[in-house]
Amino acid sequence: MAKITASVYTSHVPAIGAALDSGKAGEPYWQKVFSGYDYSKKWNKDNIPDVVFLIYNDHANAFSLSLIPTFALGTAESFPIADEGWGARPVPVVKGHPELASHIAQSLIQDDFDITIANELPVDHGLTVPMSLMFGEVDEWPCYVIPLHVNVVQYPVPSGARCFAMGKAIRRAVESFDQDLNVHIWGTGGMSHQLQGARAGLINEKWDNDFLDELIAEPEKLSKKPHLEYVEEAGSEGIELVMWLMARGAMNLEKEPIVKHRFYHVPASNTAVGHLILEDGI
Amino acid sequence: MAKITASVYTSHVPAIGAALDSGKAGEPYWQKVFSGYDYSKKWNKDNIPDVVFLIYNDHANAFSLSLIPTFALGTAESFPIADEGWGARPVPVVKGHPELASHIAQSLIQDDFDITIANELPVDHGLTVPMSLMFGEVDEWPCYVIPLHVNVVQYPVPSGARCFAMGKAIRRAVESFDQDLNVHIWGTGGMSHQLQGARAGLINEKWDNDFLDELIAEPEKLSKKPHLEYVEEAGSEGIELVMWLMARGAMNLEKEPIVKHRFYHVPASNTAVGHLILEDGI
Amino acid sequence: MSLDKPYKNIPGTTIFDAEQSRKGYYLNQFCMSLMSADNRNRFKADERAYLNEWAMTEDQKQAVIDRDLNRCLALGGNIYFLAKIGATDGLSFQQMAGSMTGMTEQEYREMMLAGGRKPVPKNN
Amino acid sequence: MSLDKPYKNIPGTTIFDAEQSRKGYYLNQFCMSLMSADNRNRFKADERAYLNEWAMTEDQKQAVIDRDLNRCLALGGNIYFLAKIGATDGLSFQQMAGSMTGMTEQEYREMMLAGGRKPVPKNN
Ligand SMILES: [Fe+3]
Ligand SMILES: [Fe+3]
Repeated sequence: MAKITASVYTSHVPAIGAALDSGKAGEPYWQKVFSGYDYSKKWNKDNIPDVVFLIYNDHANAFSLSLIPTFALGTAESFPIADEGWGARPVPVVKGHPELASHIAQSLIQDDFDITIANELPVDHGLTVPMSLMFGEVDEWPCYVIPLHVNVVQYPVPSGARCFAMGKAIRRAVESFDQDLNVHIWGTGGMSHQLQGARAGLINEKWDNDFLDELIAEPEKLSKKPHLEYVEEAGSEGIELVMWLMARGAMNLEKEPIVKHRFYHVPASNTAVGHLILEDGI
Repeated sequence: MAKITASVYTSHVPAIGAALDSGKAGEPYWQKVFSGYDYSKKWNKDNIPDVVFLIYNDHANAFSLSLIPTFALGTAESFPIADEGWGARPVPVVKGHPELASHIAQSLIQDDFDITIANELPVDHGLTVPMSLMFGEVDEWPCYVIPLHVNVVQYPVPSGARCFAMGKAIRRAVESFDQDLNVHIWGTGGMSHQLQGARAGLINEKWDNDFLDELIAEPEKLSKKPHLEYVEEAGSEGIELVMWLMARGAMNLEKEPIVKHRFYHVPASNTAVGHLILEDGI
Repeated sequence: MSLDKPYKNIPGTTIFDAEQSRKGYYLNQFCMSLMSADNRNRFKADERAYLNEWAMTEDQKQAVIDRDLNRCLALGGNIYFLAKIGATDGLSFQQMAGSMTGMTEQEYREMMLAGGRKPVPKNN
Repeated sequence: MSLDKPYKNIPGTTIFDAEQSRKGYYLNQFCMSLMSADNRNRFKADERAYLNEWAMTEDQKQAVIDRDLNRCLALGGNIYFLAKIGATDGLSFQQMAGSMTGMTEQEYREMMLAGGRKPVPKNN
């Protein structure tokens, strides 16, 4: 039986990818960001999953306005790296797990989640930056990845409660797969940031840290937070945090999770960087 | 306030379009099919809607296997006629209602239906054949159309119960739109047919007519019919009938509907043709 | 993989699920390419050469060349995609469907006129 | 149209909803076209000529030429799409975001280093 054993949460700021790819990772500005992931790389070495179920959002790279899926699950063999306008990031191609992905897709649709199945999905910084942060600079990614894109670009985006419920459904789906696989689930995006308008640069450190506290201790309650609060308090792009609720919903909700790591830092470019590693409580 | 006042159900056999477009509509074989829609054309003249919300499925024309949305709602100004391989049908371009469509999309997503929004959507026989049957050969369609594509090509397809629930949500959405619009909702596809394998040509007249009876009288119960029964009894393509449940769910479920018209005929090409017009009970 | 797939046991019927879809991915995407007149012409001019442009298995290519739709279905083809081959050949959907049943075109047409293939009663 | 849109009242913030999306459709699809190097070069060679290929309003075209991102937002642009213009110009996301705030690049950078723009307390 496949099992979800841990969840990872992290911002996916594009400038982090740019810093890595242009050799600026050693600069003090960026060192402060990367230092928060030193533990994570070690933890990964000791806990390497077979598959990462990676929740992120595309940023107008795979999806334009022609077609806007609320949830798009990648069931392909592999996912190319998108050229976002600055050239494709020089990272390895992402290898999928079509069997498990299709199984999860089937289970989700039968569970009344109306997902879109994606067999051609170039992945952008939303997916590759978390991988670089967690695995470092590698010639090949150490595991398979199942990407799930969530629309957080055009309103309305799915609610926190919907994402949380879908997380639970993902757990059920994984547990009904009959191969022994260790699966980690990652929620990415956030924390507070606003990239547009006169209010660009908004950072709400208190709100972010309250969010982290509640995500750990009271996720069900947190999932009911209305969109408007995210936007008002955490900036227009802070809404990405609903994706963290999906990963949290896929954990064992009967037990308190084990907090293996917590990190918060301002700034990376326009954004507050938050990061958590939770293992299922035993 | 916008209102759904009537629902229409009809098969959408491609050969019907081909017969019309190649001038064969007068042949006795096809006359038997078209005769079932004489009343419907008259009824339409007296009840012309402002907007038709048209539920259909694309047949590998707008959507390949690259991206498979479970539900795709068209919010564009207009929808071109697809070339399905035989050339595009010579019918007018379909005009959308972006304002109402976007309103419905917003409402559905906030109601936990994870739809895909489609702004570029070439429409195939699944949509245009019902329009030709209901409106005849015209230079311009007499109303706006909001297309909703349902995946019934790759399993799993959404359940009857999910489609029925979405119908209810569509009614709520329409009723919260603040322009006075008369909206009809059409469910298309079916009835029994199988286009593939040694069992191609399957027709189950009794099952079809029981379906029509139950759709009128006990739709909630009918919505619980499992997929497997559709496939076993009504053929692998009979599964399209789940789309009829969506239209039925959008009717007033407090009152018995008024059956304005009912028609059943075998064959049109490989398929049993079924057709119903229901008005909301008063 | 482990969710129930009871639809696997319906005689004369292949359900196009994720497993079939994966198997037939390039076969179906090849079919989809026939929606453009240019591609239809290139395919007709040299079927083998055109098929070789696609990451299809040899079995799939041969089944297309043989117009063996039942074999195409078994190899992951979906009927709505395969219909593009029929469209390229100028066949109707009825001719295509009939070709999978082992009946002649005339026999199939007559069966449909007489009310179609009768369902097998459930409890026997 | 009639569902509540309370997010319309957040200062300095434009929420990209269906209404904005409709308004900015071609503006955003134009931006998307800049993901190909060919198109970037054609745009750079003659911005006006390239923009004239798109069904954009004159206001939208002018806002692009002026690199007035706030105006682009008001006219239906979405920031992730507009970022492709910045990429074409060789700007970072921080430079683009800063350009909308009325601050200099240096001021904005320093504000971020000092912890970012402080939220306005809710009850005052
Ligand atoms: Fe993001
Ligand atoms: Fe159909």
